[in-house]
Amino acid sequence: MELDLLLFASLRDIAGAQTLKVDLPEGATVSELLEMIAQNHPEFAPKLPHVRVAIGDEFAQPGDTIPADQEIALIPPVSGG
Amino acid sequence: MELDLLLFASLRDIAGAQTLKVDLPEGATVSELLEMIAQNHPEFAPKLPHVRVAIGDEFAQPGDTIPADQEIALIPPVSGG
Amino acid sequence: MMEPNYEAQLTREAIDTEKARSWLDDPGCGAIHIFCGVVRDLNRSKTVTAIEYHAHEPLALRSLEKVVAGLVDDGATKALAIHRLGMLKVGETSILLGVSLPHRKEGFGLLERGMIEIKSEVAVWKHEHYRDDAPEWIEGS
Amino acid sequence: MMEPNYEAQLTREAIDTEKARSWLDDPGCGAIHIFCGVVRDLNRSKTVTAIEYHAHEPLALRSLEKVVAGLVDDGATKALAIHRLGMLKVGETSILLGVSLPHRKEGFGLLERGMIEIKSEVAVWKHEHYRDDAPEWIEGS
Repeated sequence: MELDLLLFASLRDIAGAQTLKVDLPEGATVSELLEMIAQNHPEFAPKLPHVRVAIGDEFAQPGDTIPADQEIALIPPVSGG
Repeated sequence: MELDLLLFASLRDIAGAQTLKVDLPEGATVSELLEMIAQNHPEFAPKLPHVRVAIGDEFAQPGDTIPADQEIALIPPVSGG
Repeated sequence: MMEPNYEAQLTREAIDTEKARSWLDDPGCGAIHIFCGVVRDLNRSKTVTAIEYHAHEPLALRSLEKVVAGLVDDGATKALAIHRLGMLKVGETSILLGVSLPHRKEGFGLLERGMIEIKSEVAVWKHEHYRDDAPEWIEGS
Repeated sequence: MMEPNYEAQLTREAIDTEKARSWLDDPGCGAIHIFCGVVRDLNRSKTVTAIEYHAHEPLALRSLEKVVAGLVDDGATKALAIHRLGMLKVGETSILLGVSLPHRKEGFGLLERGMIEIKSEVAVWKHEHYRDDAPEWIEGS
């Protein structure tokens, strides 16, 4: 399945865009998604150890399955407040 | 010397007035003032162990001399805030 | 001339939290902490309808100034205390204590300490009015 | 119908401290605590001219709601968090966190904890603008 991952903060600067298109097998998990990005988009690799994945409006766990019908976002360490 | 002591809170209710007139020898200290009140105005006696004396805009110490030219006040435990 | 970095006030007007925040504002500060003490409808199991705050004004103002000066000595960039006097309804602010500082961490403790000092040292008394009983002076907090 | 006792907002308007205080007001509360995080003019030795706050809005709002709901679970009568987004000048409030409760004692700790949670969990990022350097994304706090 094809997904447009939402990017934030420095990830946008690295991509030069607000989203990153990825192609994932059905049933892939959050950790499989991150491994795939590290392999296919090595420019993100140094950031990924500190990136969390959000599915819709919730943070996801590494074993969660990536759904096809919700917004998936890469969340670098936050700095609000 | 004659003084009008300023009274606050329950001390006003006890006195039925906002001040208490006292006659003190020149050079009397804060603790002598309190002893004199306990003797001459026994209705205040139960309150006095918790009363502080203020001279002008400062709390006084027991050994301080009562001046003739500043406002002297009896300060029961405060409850502001 | 330098602006003073602490301020104590006694007032008979309603206390405006936004105005207090503006006073505390400082370009070097990332944190503004404000505490409001408010008249509530219950005290010692009695229904409170209003509280009249009464002060020895010169003494209270002097003590309030010492509290905010102490907060600045101990790290606040600015400190502000405003105590309201007169008759207050339930929900109105009786005391506002605020500090600003570069980082938030120390602010919580400064405000807590300032309130303890205000409660023990500032010559203000509550005359509480109740729904079902005669008004009473509160002494000690 | 019961009024909700917590509220989280993301806004592009200036945050009004007095309005927040009114929202927090409750007849049973004697204490209202408000913390404002403010844009300051210096960070990591650079002169800051403005900060743009950027969010994953649904995720940030959900996390902010969890923080204030948690403060109510742990004793706040009401809890309110408002995070500002967009471009802010030095001195403007970026985050307001407030709680009301019957007595003040627990409020200091609740606000402190709430701010730690907001700083670690809410999907908002600062894009800092400097007088002498190119803007930078801040990650981690």
